[in-house]
Amino acid sequence: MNPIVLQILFAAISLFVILNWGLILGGITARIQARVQGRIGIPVWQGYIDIIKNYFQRTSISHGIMFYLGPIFRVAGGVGTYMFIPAIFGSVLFSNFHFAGDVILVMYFVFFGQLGMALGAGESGHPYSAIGVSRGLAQMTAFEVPFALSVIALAAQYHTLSITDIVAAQQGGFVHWTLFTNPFAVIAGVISLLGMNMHNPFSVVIAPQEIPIGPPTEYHSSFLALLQTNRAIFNIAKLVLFMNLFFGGATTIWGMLIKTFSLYMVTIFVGVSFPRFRVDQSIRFFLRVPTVIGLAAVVFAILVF
Amino acid sequence: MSKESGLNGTVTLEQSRLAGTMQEIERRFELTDAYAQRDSLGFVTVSRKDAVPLITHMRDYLGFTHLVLVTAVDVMERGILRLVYLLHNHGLCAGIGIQVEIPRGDNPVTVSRSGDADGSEESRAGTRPGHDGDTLFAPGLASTAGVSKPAYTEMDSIHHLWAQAATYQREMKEMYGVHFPGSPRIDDEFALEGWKDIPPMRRDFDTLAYSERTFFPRPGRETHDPVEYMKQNMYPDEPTPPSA
Amino acid sequence: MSEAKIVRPDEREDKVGDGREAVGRAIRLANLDLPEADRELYCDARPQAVKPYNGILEKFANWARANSLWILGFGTGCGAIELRPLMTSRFDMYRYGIQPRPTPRQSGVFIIGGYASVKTLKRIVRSYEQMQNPKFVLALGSCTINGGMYWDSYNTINRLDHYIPVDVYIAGCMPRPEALIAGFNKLKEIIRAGKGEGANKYAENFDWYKANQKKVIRDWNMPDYNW
Amino acid sequence: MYEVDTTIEPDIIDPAKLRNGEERIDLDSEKFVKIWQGPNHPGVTGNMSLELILNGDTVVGCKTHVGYLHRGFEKLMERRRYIQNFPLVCRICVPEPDFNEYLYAAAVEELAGIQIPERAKWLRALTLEMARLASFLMWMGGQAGSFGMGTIGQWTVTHRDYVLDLFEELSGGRIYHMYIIPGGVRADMPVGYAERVEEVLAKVEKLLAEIDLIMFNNSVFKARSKGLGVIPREIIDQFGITGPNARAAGIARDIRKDDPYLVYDKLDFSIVTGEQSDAYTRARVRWLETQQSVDLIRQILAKMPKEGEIHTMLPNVLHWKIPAGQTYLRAECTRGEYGYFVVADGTGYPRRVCVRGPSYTHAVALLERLAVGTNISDVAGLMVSLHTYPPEVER
Repeated sequence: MNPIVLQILFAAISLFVILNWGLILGGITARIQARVQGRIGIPVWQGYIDIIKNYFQRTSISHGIMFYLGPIFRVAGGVGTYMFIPAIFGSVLFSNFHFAGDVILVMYFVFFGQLGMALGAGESGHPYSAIGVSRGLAQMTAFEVPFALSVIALAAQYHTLSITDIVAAQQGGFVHWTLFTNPFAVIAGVISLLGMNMHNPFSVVIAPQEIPIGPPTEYHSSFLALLQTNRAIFNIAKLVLFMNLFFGGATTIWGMLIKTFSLYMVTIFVGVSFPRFRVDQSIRFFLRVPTVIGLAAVVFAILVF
Repeated sequence: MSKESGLNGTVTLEQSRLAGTMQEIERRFELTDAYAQRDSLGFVTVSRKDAVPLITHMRDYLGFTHLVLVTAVDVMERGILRLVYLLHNHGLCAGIGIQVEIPRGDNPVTVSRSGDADGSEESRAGTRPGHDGDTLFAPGLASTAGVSKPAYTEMDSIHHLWAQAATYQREMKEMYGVHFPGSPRIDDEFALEGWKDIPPMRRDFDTLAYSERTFFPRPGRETHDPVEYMKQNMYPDEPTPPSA
Repeated sequence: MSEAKIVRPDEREDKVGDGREAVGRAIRLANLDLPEADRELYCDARPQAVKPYNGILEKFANWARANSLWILGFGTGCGAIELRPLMTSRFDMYRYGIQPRPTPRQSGVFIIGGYASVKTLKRIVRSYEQMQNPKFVLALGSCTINGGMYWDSYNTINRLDHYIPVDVYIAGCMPRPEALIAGFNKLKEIIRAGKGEGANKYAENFDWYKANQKKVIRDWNMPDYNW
Repeated sequence: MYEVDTTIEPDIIDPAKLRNGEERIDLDSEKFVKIWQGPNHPGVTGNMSLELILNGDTVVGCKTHVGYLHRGFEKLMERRRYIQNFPLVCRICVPEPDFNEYLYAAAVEELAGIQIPERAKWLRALTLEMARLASFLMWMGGQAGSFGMGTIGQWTVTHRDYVLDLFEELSGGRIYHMYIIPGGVRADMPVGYAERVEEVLAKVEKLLAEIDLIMFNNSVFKARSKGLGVIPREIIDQFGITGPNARAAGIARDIRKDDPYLVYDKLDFSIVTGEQSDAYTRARVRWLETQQSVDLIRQILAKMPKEGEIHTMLPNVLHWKIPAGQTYLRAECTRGEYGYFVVADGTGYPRRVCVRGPSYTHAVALLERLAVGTNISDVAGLMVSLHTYPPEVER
């Protein structure tokens, strides 16, 4: 078979696996969150039912072409992020379309979806959407700073912009993980992951109380189902990226599942125990301590490696 | 001094905590009636023109700084509306209800736009930007700006004394048809929307008839007069018991 | 369209009393007199009944709908107070697949929490119309059935099903969370049986519902159908 | 006369210009956005709506719209006999209906000259304190939830449910108890009730300690609530502010202490006050009052006479005519001064019943004043921190 066709087939399979893992992880973490709150929580498979139901809604309202394109961009962002990250080191099936400069492309894709969403949500004309979009973009710009700094630190440390090479450099026992070789970069990166995941305390963008519910206010039916599908993929794509950059990647599927799960638990534990920042407060937060830590990581990487 | 003692209470005004206050206001204002309901509550009746000066005096000089409520009692049989301003003195821990009787007004009169009627500096200053809605929130405002609701009678506003008085006055305009010229947002709807009937709290408004006329009563609901129904079911043979 | 006649639902059989002739008159859509340019601001599209899918596909869809009930977070009356225990750990409705959503666009179940005053009814109608088909209505408390405590009040409606289609009534004042869960289970049964067609019923009897709503809501300053 | 607020610091326009009138809030200038928060909004307590004018993220104009819950109570009460009204009054305020029951019953008793037995007084005080506890627990969840801390809400509402179970055991009703009736109370305490109350109180105390740890010591909660919605001391009387909202400003006023009703003069407690008068202080005052309420329930159970009548014999209530007169009675509910003004005209029906809920001023005049100048994200938190409850406003 033509190698590129085979690669596309493999990428599709890995995307399917990731989608399912994303939905199940959502269910599992919701149940863990519920345990903290003293509840039983949703069934693990609730995510599937919600998506099916939303695809089966009989009517949907359009607000113009951009409104359609918003979720499409979002999905393109989510799928694109994942497509360029090698999910499992050394596996042909899960290597996706990795190439020499993929970390830069992935950084772009992480934010692409939000921009597309902003256009679509703006088109809906709902003031809550507009407020949510402005909050989302402002906060996004803020958490991009520490994230970019930690990626720069990694590039300086490993002298590469390829995720595969970064993972390769971390092989051979956990002491080689970035977590131990450059802890500053990991701290800055994980804090910006909290912002990226939009859980508390950085959830003001989609908060129900402080103007419900941000950008997706007007999205419903199959639009919403598309966004939910994307959420499952994108969540895992981000986790896989961070796993690759900071926690030594994964060589088996089980390693990948365990590492992404543990990484997501950080977000969940912070999420259940904090209220949320206002958007100006979260911007101030990201531009202070995490940025300084990110700078320290860059300096550390340049000096040490 | 006490012209009429409390109907149930054994306390007279002289014995109550309000004795000093009553002496003071009796010296300055003409009270048509004054009595103590209990040790810490008294009621006085004044004429309409004395009402706002008396309230202002009590607030500024006698320490009655807390406006508890403003309400109206419809005394239809005498053709009056009795407005009750309940003030409270935190120091004495006692309250006085100031009653003002104003004509009930049986036919609605269209009053001029509030603010124009009494556009004095005082009433303007009592409002603040963004709250005298019609001047500041110019377009697209969800209020009935420019359309004045019919009023039956009129009373002087006290919105400049307490902030919440404006809300009470809005409510009374809607529920009793009492207009308070100059009170902020007096023409805005308070609780009702698009009300076309006579103000609902007036005694001549029949809420049951209105409900039956407007809404769709579910068939099968029975209503009994409790007195007759109980008698029928529990002691049909006995004579009607005497009232308590 | 201006000559729309009133269609009465077949199950309506109660005799019309004195005040109710208004129901019989034809209604006009509000933007008919507007110039062409303004008309789009004031949409006059009528809701359309959507035919269900065929056979097993609709059954599968109904299964999904029944297990993913998103309720609109609109506490319209005092019944909303029992939604909080229902949402929280004591009764935990999440385990039945019931979740609150803050916007009407995304929600499929509307819980009318008890009495609906006229002012709230207007918002109920708007929110209901913004929800997407299929949508279900759960009415709490005696007040939505026949007025309950407020049967003679001048500002609360007596029968909710004259204004929007109701799938399940939960009686009581106020219904306990357990009663609400029972109501939800009943609703799930209805949906699984394919009988939760409130939105289509609303579309088919649109004129009747509109006439009833307009009889009560006096300052009708909104489009006839607020999708 | 209240001052034009000089605290407005809008984002885009020059605040000085707004203050001296050069800049007007004109929506056509495209510098402002008008949004409605409510009635269909999770960030609004109850069913009311706020019409907000925004400049950037700052609220520059706020109008409240109430009336979504208007049922015409006061009209309905005029058409019902005195005894028929007693199941109706509790529906005015859902989170703590007992204050309505107590005040209505007490007003009728005062007008009719009825003395109630000693034990009924203690039972009434017990239900009032339990209602306070339930209401505060619910409020605490709401305050945390309005800042996005759902966990606290899950815990407190569940603990409130335990209190509701106690109510159910005592009166048969979870939400509406209809327990306090003119002449006394409806039923006596079941056997072993005090122990079960104590069990719930122990749970609540444990919860309160946890809330102290994760809510009041949480840096994000502090960042959100400190400095939010400061009520200046000088406007307390101007706006008729009562209850914890006034006490958080350092004004020690509590009707239970100043004008003791029922058995509060026999109980040992002090008035909780705060200093900063912001949302954090108000939350803290309410937290302390919740603890106080737990303590008061214990005191009541300990000091209550063990035996005795719980209800005075009334005449046939359907033929009961109350002599003409009028009275105003007040009690300290969780939000402030709750009052009933009852006018009797000598017939079997009340002439006028006017309910004074503390939210009447907190939710309208005060909220309109405090919302101006705050960030739009904080409006929900501000509204909850004033502990407003719309049905008291419109009845």
